[in-house]
Amino acid sequence: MSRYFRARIKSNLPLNRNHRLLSLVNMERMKDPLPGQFYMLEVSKGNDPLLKRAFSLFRRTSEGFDILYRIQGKGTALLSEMKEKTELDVLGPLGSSYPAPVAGETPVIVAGGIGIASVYSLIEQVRGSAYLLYGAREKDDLFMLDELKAMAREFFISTDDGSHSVRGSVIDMLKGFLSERTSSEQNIVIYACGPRPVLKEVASMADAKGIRAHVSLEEHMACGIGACLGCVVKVKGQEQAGEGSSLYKRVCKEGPVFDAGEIEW
Amino acid sequence: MSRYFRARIKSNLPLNRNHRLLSLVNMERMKDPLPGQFYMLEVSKGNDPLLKRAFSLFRRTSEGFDILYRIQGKGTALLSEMKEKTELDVLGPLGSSYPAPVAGETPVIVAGGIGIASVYSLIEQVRGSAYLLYGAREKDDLFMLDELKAMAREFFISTDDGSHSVRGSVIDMLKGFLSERTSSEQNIVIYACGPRPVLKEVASMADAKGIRAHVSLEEHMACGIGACLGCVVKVKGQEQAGEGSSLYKRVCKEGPVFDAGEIEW
Amino acid sequence: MNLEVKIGKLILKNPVMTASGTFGYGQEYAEFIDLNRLGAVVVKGLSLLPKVGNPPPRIIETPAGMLNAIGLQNIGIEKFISEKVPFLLGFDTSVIVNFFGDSVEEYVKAAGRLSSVDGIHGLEMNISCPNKQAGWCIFGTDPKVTSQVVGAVRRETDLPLIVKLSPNVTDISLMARVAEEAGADALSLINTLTGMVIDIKKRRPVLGNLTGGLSGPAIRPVAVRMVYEVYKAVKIPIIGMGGIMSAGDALEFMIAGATAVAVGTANFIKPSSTVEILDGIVSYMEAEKLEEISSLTGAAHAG
Amino acid sequence: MNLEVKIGKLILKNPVMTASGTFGYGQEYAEFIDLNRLGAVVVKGLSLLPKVGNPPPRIIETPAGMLNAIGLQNIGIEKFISEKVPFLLGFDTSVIVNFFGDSVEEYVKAAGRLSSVDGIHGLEMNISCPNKQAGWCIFGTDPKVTSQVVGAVRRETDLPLIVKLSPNVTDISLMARVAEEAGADALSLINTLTGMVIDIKKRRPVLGNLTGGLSGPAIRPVAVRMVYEVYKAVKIPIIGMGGIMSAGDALEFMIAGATAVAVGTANFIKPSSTVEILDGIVSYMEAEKLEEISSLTGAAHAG
Ligand SMILES: Cc1cc2nc3c(=O)[nH]c(=O)nc-3n(C[C@H](O)[C@H](O)[C@H](O)COP(=O)(O)OP(=O)(O)OC[C@H]3O[C@@H](n4cnc5c(N)ncnc54)[C@H](O)[C@@H]3O)c2cc1C
Ligand SMILES: Cc1cc2nc3c(=O)[nH]c(=O)nc-3n(C[C@H](O)[C@H](O)[C@H](O)COP(=O)(O)OP(=O)(O)OC[C@H]3O[C@@H](n4cnc5c(N)ncnc54)[C@H](O)[C@@H]3O)c2cc1C
Ligand SMILES: Cc1cc2nc3c(=O)[nH]c(=O)nc-3n(C[C@H](O)[C@H](O)[C@H](O)COP(=O)(O)O)c2cc1C
Ligand SMILES: Cc1cc2nc3c(=O)[nH]c(=O)nc-3n(C[C@H](O)[C@H](O)[C@H](O)COP(=O)(O)O)c2cc1C
Ligand code: FES
Ligand code: FES
Repeated sequence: MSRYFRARIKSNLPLNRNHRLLSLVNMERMKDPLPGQFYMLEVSKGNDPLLKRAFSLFRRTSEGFDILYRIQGKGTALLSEMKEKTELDVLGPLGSSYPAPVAGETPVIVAGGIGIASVYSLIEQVRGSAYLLYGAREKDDLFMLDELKAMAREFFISTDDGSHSVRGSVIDMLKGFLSERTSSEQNIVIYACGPRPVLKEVASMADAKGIRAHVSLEEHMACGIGACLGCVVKVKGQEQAGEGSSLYKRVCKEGPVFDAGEIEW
Repeated sequence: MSRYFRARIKSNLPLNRNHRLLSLVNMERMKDPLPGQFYMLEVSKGNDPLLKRAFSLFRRTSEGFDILYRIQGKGTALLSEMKEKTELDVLGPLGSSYPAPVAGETPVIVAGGIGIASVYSLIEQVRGSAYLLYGAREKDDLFMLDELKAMAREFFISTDDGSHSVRGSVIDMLKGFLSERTSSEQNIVIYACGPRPVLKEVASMADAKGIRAHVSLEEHMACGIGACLGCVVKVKGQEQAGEGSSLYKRVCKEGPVFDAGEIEW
Repeated sequence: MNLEVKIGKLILKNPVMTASGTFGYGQEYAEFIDLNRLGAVVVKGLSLLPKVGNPPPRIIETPAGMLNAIGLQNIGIEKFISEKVPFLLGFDTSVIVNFFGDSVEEYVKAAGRLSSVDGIHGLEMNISCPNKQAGWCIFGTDPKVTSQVVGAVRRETDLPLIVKLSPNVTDISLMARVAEEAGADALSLINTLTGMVIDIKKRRPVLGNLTGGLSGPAIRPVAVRMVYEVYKAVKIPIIGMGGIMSAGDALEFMIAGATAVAVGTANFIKPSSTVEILDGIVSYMEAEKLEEISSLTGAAHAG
Repeated sequence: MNLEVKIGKLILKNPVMTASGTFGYGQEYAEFIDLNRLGAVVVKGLSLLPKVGNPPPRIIETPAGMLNAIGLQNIGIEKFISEKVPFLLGFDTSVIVNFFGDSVEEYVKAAGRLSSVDGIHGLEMNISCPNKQAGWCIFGTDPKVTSQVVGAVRRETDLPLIVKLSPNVTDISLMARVAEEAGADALSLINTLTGMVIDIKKRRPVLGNLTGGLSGPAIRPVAVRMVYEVYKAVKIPIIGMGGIMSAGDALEFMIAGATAVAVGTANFIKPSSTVEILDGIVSYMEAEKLEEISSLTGAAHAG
């Protein structure tokens, strides 16, 4: 049961022009992943691209796990061309996970764009109990709506261009939700994944309202296992010389899920 | 009608464990290739491998042309994985060709291993009139035997391990052929493609007997069009300072087919 | 949209040039692209007398790059003037002649001879000689010698004088300043990094010359860094090169501080690279609503 | 078959080491490979006091390589001794500590402190600091300063002293000789080449530190060439590194002149790289019927 294993592509399904759903079959027993954790996937056999790419666990399957990804640059473009039966090197599951809500807490899950990939398995975990706020650029960039609807306590959707549901951002929805519900819902805890500006807004709203928020961050990564110190984010704290290493935390090891209040945005 | 065009893979047929027959369809009109000329094919979209790879015209087809290749390193390995409909950048036809035998000449065509790829279209051209000597490592590395047999005036085959026809090298066959036939056949002209040691032997035999020989050489190439001066071979001649550039000739431009007597082996 | 750039007193219609040694004498590529579209054609390095070059193998591919050890094979200045210049005169592009010598005297003589010829618009002095087997070529690595040879050539020619720097130095900014002070009108950087590949079966270096010059995308980050540094050190224009494969790569060099760019190894992979890069630069300027290409030069240093 | 190699008085059970900064403090990889199989573990560079490191982004991929600007973030020597050494003591492999300082005094103090600790078998002095933003780190590029700092550390420690050279110099052989004369027992080369990537949308360097160190296969030809050159210049053993991804790459370095090799960036791509490279070296020796690994060192120079 190693965190370094080979997986076989079962399917690599186009969802729209630039999103794919990758189903991997583990060829060895793997460690059980937790919601919010991620994998490093090999995207080429050669030296260019060189590094593995990071992808969140989308969901566990009976034979392995699924990845939901967006074609971003050359690594993901190569991944999107990979055919069934192709074998890949995989590292994972890696990093921290979303702490499960404790009794009495009301989870509010916020997903911006491809951020849905990271929170989907959390939504599965807290099935029925979470409010779900999901925003994307346009109708075509919204995925798994039926499944999500079935799992959410309440489901709010927005698109930047208004092509589905409410026009606006996920932040607008969260603002509305919090101003409406903070009084009725007692112990709100936010889980969020999306572009950094969205997470920053989530953090400041949560801070203003005194709500706990768990956010999942991204940084360029080389090793994915805490060795290279390449993927750090600045955290609040003492900048005095010598106390140094506490100023940065590794997204791959202490993260990707951080307490929003901890990050120096 | 450009020598730089895109071609589509029609098929990429495995012939044995490490040889493939690639059929390309030109997507633009191309210049008619001559026997002995070659193409530079793109083998990757990325930066590694970086350079195009050189392959002889195997034969002209109605829609384009065929390449017969051996999987040698990473470029040819990538090529072998390419599927039908993949599009490739192609430069060619490039370089010199086998001069057609003139009236009264008897062509003797010598192919060692994958060297058959280069002389095949010459054999088609002189159909019926050429003696063909074809040697390979083993039975499995002999290709197109029926077609060749149908086109050769006489067909001699050898394998290093004796697994097909005579055990021995193509050089042994040529030695035997020449000692037997030089008196009966008046104007022998040799055409040869194969590993460099084979060609060197061909050259020295031809020289000893006063026979003309055309050999096709290989060198690492970058541009394929005479610009980089990377693919040179040493030719006989004046080494005095200043006369310099005549000491080397470019395999991609003055070659790949050279008069064997010209090469400094 | 204005694509013109100035290299000394020489005005190029656009910033896309070819890198010496990767474009032959221009002729080889005329079949594939319209040479009239190029900002400048920089030809293969020439010496007073023809040069034989190095024994093969001269080329070996490396990860995202290639090593070459051509050994500066060339037809010599006289043959170039009689056989190649007439061809180049037929095009509406600037012709820049890359040249080198084995001594200060040879450099000076070569520059003088080339300056007397119609149809040559600029000189690029190669002081790098990365393929010299016997240790280091001092012209490009010893500041005193660099100053001497550049100064001597400067006194000999009125043509725009571009000095091409070697990246195989500790302090590229120092070399740049020395060349500027000695009278260079512009700087080209970078030439190739010296490298080696060994055949583990034969247990010998692959190249006939043992070492060769590394070019291609592999070296681009080093080249961009050097352009960035040199931009801070000198006032004269920089021609940036090293692994430019796409318009985006060319723009990196300009933003780092280059006034023009030269495309080298990419020509081997795609003979149409230069014009595609030019087209891509134009698209970028449209998308970014830029009027003047020169406004990009050194933009990374602003603010 | 004998895989043992000697680095000064230190005997490694085989020539495969890890490159500093790419293997954490060893712990991170213990889950993926058996550390007992390694010739040596070289840990992330340490300084007397902990160091914060550079602002992100710290990493960007490049063609067949990557730039890093970690800025030598580390937990400091004391924390290393108390928290990491006990873990490493549990393995039957040599532990080599990479260290650096901001002054000769700091180098000396660090070396002195490390030499007093059980379970540290060798010191690797990093004099390269490729990420120094303010121009050049003189420890690794000015021969006089190099000599001074190496000499001072030499007087302070009896442990095998490896000096790690920067490739960003004009004459690597000169730097190698200087380090040898100042008392180094061995040399490590190469550290990273300084490079930069620019974001053409933002028109700014991507890395928080602006420049970073280029590692990976892209730099291998430069590294092999430097090992080849240094082998001719010094008598002390060389530890070769720079883009080693496979056993074949490692063998290139040994044949060029390295006594041992270090695997860096490859660990990120395949955590099992080191042991696979070791297995591949053994296969090569079997195929080539070699009894002594040391017979490969410098084989390219023979005959
Ligand atoms: C913890 C984590 C989880 C992620 N989960 C997902 C997911 O579930 N689905 C999904 O589509 N994407 C996810 N990403 C983003 C994904 O890693 C990048 O889109 C991908 O690396 C881009 O590679 P590329 O070669 O296509 O792009 P390029 O831009 O060509 O990549 C160049 C370099 O930058 C790095 N890089 C570029 N964008 C990012 C980014 N956003 N984050 C980290 N590194 C980046 C690449 O890894 C590579 O090293 C995640 C990132 C992290 C860090
Ligand atoms: C004019 C000419 C015609 C050729 N025709 C054929 C043919 O019809 N069929 C066929 O199978 N092969 C042919 N070859 C050889 C073919 O080019 C090489 O096998 C191929 O380049 C190997 O690439 P690789 O990436 O698989 O090997 P690698 O060894 O990984 O290549 C590394 C580098 O060395 C070069 N290289 C390696 N071997 C050769 C070689 N023998 N000749 C030239 N460059 C080489 C590659 O192009 C590349 O730049 C021909 C070569 C030339 C010069
Ligand atoms: C095959 C080859 C030959 C070269 N010949 C010369 C030359 O004659 N003079 C010169 O100044 N530079 C020469 N160069 C260096 C290039 O002009 C250029 O500086 C270098 O290759 C980096 O650019 P690139 O990575 O785009 O190729 C040569 C490069 C290559 C690849
Ligand atoms: C992320 C990273 C961190 C590094 N940190 C150090 C370091 O702390 N000290 C040091 O001497 N070298 C450091 N290096 C350099 C490597 O040890 C090695 O010399 C270089 O990366 C070349 O080898 P490679 O191409 O195999 O990675 C670091 C390299 C990388 C990629
Ligand atoms: S990616 Fe290497 S420490 Fe996080
Ligand atoms: S391959 Fe460039 S000259 Fe022949």
